Amino acid sequence: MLEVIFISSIKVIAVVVVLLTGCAYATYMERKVLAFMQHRIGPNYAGPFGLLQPIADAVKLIFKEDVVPDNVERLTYTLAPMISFVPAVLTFAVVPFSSNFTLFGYEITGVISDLNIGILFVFAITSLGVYGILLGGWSAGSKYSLLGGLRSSAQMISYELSYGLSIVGVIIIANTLSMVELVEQQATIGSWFIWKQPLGFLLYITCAVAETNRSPFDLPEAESELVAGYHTEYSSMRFAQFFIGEYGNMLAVSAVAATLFFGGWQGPLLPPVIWFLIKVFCFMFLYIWLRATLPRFRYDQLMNFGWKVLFPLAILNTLVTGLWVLWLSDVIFGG
Amino acid sequence: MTDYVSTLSVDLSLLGPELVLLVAASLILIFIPFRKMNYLAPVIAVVGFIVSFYLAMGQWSEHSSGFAGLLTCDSFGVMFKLIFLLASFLSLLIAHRYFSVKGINRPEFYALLMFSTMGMMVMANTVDLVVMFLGLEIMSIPLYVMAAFNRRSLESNEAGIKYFIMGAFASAFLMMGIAFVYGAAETTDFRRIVADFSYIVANYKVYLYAGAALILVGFGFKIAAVPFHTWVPDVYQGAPTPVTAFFSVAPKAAGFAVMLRIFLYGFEGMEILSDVFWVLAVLTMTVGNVLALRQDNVKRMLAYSSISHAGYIMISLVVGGPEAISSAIFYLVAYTFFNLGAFAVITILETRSGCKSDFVELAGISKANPYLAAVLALFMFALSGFPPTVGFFGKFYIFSAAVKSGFIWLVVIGVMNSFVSVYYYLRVIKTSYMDAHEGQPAVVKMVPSIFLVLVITALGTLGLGFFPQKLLELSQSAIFAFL
Amino acid sequence: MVFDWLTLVIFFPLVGVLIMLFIPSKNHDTLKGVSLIIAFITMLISFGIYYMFDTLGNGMQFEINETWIVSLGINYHLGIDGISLLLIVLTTILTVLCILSSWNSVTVNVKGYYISMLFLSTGMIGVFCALDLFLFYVFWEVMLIPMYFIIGVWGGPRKIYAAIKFVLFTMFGSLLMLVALLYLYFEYARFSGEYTFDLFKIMDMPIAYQPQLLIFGAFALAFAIKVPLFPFHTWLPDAHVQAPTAGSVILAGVLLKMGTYGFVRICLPLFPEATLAYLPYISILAVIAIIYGALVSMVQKDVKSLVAFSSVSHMGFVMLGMFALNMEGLEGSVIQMINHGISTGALFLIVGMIYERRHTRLIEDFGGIARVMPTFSAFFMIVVLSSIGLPFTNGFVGEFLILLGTFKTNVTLAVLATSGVVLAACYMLWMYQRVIFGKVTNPENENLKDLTPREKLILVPLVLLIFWIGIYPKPFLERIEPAVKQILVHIDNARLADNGSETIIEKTVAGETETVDVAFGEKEEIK
Amino acid sequence: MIPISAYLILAAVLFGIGTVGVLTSRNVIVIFMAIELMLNAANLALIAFSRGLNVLDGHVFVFLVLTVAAAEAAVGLALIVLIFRNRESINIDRFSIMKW
Amino acid sequence: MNLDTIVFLVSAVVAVFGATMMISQRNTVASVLYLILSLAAQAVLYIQLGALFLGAVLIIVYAGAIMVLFLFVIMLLNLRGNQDMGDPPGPVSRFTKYLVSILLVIELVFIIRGVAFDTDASGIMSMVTDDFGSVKAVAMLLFTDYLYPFELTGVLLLVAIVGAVVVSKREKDETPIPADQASDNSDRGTN
Repeated sequence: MLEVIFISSIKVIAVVVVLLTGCAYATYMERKVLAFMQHRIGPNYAGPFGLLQPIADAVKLIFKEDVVPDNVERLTYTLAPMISFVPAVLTFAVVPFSSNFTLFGYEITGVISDLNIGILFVFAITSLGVYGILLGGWSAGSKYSLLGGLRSSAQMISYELSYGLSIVGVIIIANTLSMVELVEQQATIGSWFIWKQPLGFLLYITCAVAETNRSPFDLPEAESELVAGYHTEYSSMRFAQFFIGEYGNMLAVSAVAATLFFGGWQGPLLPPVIWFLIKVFCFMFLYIWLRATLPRFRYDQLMNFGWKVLFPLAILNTLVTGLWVLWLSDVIFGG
Repeated sequence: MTDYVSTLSVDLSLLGPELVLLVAASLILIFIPFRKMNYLAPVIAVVGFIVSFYLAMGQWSEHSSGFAGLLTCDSFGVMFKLIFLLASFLSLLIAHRYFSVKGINRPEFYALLMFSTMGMMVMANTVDLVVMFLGLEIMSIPLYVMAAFNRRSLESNEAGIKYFIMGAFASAFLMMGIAFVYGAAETTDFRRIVADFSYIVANYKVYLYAGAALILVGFGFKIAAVPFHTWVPDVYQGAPTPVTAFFSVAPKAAGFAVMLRIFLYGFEGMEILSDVFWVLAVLTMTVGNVLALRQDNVKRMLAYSSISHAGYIMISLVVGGPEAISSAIFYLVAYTFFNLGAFAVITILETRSGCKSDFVELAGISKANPYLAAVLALFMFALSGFPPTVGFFGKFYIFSAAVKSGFIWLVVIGVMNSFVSVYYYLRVIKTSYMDAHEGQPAVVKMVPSIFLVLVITALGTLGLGFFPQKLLELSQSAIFAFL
Repeated sequence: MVFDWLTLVIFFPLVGVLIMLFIPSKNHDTLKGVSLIIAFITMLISFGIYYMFDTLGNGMQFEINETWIVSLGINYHLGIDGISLLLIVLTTILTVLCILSSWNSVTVNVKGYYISMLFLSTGMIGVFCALDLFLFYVFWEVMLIPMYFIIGVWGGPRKIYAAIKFVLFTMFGSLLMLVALLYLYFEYARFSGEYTFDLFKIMDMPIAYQPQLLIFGAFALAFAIKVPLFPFHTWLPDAHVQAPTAGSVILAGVLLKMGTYGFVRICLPLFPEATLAYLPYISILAVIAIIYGALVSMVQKDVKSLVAFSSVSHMGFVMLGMFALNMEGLEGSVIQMINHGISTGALFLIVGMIYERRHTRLIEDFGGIARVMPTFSAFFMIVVLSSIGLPFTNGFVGEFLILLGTFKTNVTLAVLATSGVVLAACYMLWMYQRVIFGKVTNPENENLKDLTPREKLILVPLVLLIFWIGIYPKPFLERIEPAVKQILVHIDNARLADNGSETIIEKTVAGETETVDVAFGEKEEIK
Repeated sequence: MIPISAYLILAAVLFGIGTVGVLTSRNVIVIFMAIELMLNAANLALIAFSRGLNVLDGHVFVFLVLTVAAAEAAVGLALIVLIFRNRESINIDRFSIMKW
Repeated sequence: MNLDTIVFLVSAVVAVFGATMMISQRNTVASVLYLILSLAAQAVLYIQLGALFLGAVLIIVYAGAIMVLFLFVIMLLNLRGNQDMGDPPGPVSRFTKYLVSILLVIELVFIIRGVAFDTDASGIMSMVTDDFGSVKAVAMLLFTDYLYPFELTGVLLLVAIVGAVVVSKREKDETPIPADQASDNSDRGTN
């Protein structure tokens, strides 16, 4: 019993550390990649190739003065950054990062917890992320924040439907909700669900970008209109928490995308964990690429796109998949 | 996998009337973006109601159930389907003119009306508590919106929110009650509850009784039984008048349909219920009547009067047995006619500018609109139970069922209440016929839709009063399900 | 298949209503004409029935029994005996006269008024014809509606109060009657297995003593309010005084009779034992009504309210005679119903005529009318004498028979009642003297015009009737007699049982008593 | 093992708190939330019963109730927004053009 | 005092605490947060009772959607801090309300206790199979026996959407309520 708890704790700590580092270096990656895309160099002072830049940023943020404006709602103002940060971390509780492996004689599973409703858990947790933004925007008592918060919550609620529906196709085909089982079903590249659910994947990735408030759907923090949106009034560590939350979320949805559509940690030659990280960072690259390429949507365009394009497509995808499975089963098993 | 397919094959013909309404409502919704075609909405609704009515009549002799027994199609349910359709149809006709005058003639209203009616049909056509609950919600949610339909009127807004809060509150009670019944009986299907009743009572009596009590509270709110009636006057006064007309009849009928099923079929074995209903019925009648006495607004007065009418119908819940059930059905049909008629008159009077249906505004209408005043008087006499209107016969039938079972004192209280009610109903007639008024009374423009409503309701009120035989037979055969 | 005369006479006025609905409300003359013609034809039909009526026939005549509401055993059962016959004829005559009398006095909402009048006459005739209790109740209630309008719309200054009071009082009683009626209905079903409201069938059922008392009470209350018997009379002065002339006439002439008719038709034959039990109290109340009504009349300043209170007194006579429960008393009682209808109706008409001229009814405003309006005074005189009960007028026949009947049963009451006659003479003549004789003190009275031909036409038939009944009452009495005998049979049976032994009733209906007790036991529990 | 009744008592307490909230609160939104709490108490009871009886019907009911709650929330909040726009208050006592 | 009991006690206390705080807060946003807390605790209890699927659904639907909607509305109305809540109600009406509610709780608790400790066979949790409360098992029921109510929920949601749109959608030609009417606070009608 104690052993199990100990191993689990170690796993949790490891995952959290990797995650936080991942977040930090995601920022570095973003700056670097963007710079290259724009024919700039990017951070290059701190350390070789600017590799220590994230650490320098962290130190700066930690030691900065924590400015709290006068007319904030104290409780929620304090809670909001944490709320936005925690779900991102929690998501990884059910994401399998590796196959089972043996370390120091202990058989260790490649996931913190294999819930049989894994995907539902992911959705339950990510759906809570909106609170951070909402409360942060509201409690700061600033117009920009409020508008940012409102926009982002409306956006997240709108896209959450399509987001959820987009993976239903995968679930129907896989006939399971467990993330581990999902990965196991995609042992070879040919069995990746991306081939069976191309539309589902496109929908998923589009919604994921919107869910994480990333460009081109980054209206809640549109600098040109709202200064910095919901975190306008935040500074120092609180700001950092929001920031980590955002990148954490990006990593989370990327991890889920990799798991659902690209076989998770499955891959030849390299250790599973590496495969997993490669896939995740491919998606991170995609995010940055999108940011560098696409202009920002207008708010009404965003809402229209969500409700009038993505949502019907998601329903259609579900319907077609369902019919397909039904029909197929009839054909194969003889009605 | 194949199992799913085989169990999915269900007989949709049992759902015919409901589906027609659903399709018609959806059609209306689809047409909304095409603004020029919005005038079609009432037409579609009318056609939908008529087709649905026709289909429902076809189900009369059909006694079957579908969807794993959750949908029951019996004459009792069909009877109520017809009542709901009639009430909705008439309300729709009433509404059209009023909404045009008030500038809120939006096609969504007709869709909501049809959805609500569909919910009622679902409620009445099942013996499963959970399905009843869902039907109730499908009925109620459009009602909340309809109450607030006049978005620019503060009264209407208030009516909407008050009705909503009370309705949701009642739903919570209902759901808790259903949970307890489920806990006691392991099912929410009344056929099974009835079959195992003695076993359940022997083992889980307390759960079952607590569940029944909570359900009673929930439906008490819905049918506005005292002491759960406090929302009624405000909602009735604030909501747009055609909506009030609808409220006062259809949801009430639906509530009674379900209560009759639950308490006279499902929980028939609970003796204590009779006593509880006895008290509730007396309270409902009396409080409704006494408070109605001192109202200055006709809509509000009619609100209280509808409470007291619920009290009369509750007598049948006290009494139980086939006579009482058929008398309740009869009364609900009758009530549909004369109450909707009364509201139709009030509605058309309200199309005069600045009219809020206060009593004083009725003064002099007998001069300007003699026929309207006469019809209003007819409905008032029916409400107060004067022969030869059907109002009298309905009360007579209910009271006779009660006397038959020996509830003489209940009947005495009932007739005394109906005696009290005479005072305020006659006040309407008094104001319209006898009170002096200043200046030239405004002549109300009659429109075909309201004219049709008035003709139907007046003929129903008088015709059924003279010749109730046919309806009696219908309502007596409608209780087949209980036997 | 016999021709259904009763249905015709009941519903013929409704034909008029239908016709009038299609006449524009501006055409006053057409409306009046149509309603008069319809009422007149109705009267002729009732005369026809009168002549076709078999004076020797026992039991109901012109009987019609059709099913109406099959499921509940409610029948459309009509039939008349002598008592009903006379009341129907009285009703139709008074309706015609009322329509005539309102010719000029009703100016607002003419259409509604005449529709109400015709509607009212349907209700009244219906009550007198109905032999099914449900039907009876329906007609009983229906007639409230037009009366409410007549008082409330075309009445005097306090019309609204009077109208609602009238309706509420009547409703109160009749609703209790409804409960009792339902009880009877189920009691009979338990007794015979058949569901019916038929008066004669229910009459055959023995009812246990205790419930009988209660049911009788409920019925009697309804009827007593209508009559009105002493403590329930307070609505009457208001209604009479505030109602328009025609309304008062109908009210006094016919509506009050519905109460007494109810006693005769339903209470006495249906609950003979209870009748005997209640007899002393009702008789005493009747005597109180006689004396109280007379005394109050004496101090009235308003002629109309004087006449109204005199009605209380006269109806007391009717009740007293009825509850003498013998041939003379009952016959007198029935005749007195007719008489009261005629003479009080005539009085109200006369008051109405003078009111139309002077727009006041206060006695002190008049005086010396005889000079200016001699014909009027003469008619007035005759009617006043008839009301007092002078020999050769109708009043005498009725009151004499009543007192005769009462003397046979209870001398004290009879003596007290006789004082009512004396008092009647006092207040009537005193009023007459103050109004008609003396000098013309009030200048406004000097230019009054005497009766117009129309008004004479109204009064002449009444005066003729006054003398006809007063001098030659045989045709009326011989029609009443068989009916009265029928009723007395029931009473006598009960009396025999009563005298034989207190317990006979219990024995004869032993089985029934038990079930009834059970029923009441349940009721007790519920309470 | 915890007896089922413990869960039921908890459900009853939550239901009661919800009732108190509805009856005493004057903030429409809080009243509404209290109603949601009552529905959830019913859900908890259903799930507890379902476990106690070892049948799954209760779970289906909870699923349905959640849908109902969502539907009610949508309409209810729309109504609250509507009345706030016109009245600038969410205090239920202020909604008294007509009296309660 | 095993793990199950501890989990239950903690969750129960948190649930009740959240609920109590929810109704006693003057700050609406705080109320929402406390309700979410209570719901989270209830979700734990669901899972403890074997309703894994519903626990997740509770969080997704309630915490993730419905309560967000609440917060959204509060923000939309910009209700910050103490709203105009008027004077506290009179002690009598307040007392009656509390009394009624507390009586209700006591009654329910007694009912449950009465039953539970009479017949412990039903009161104690029985062992359940592995897939009790799993998505598959619930879905099987939902799409076979309970297909009809499931379809009805579809209608219900459609109705709710239509209703919400009707209530909140401003017509193009809609005029605002005139100021004099909006301020009309006089009590009309009697009760």
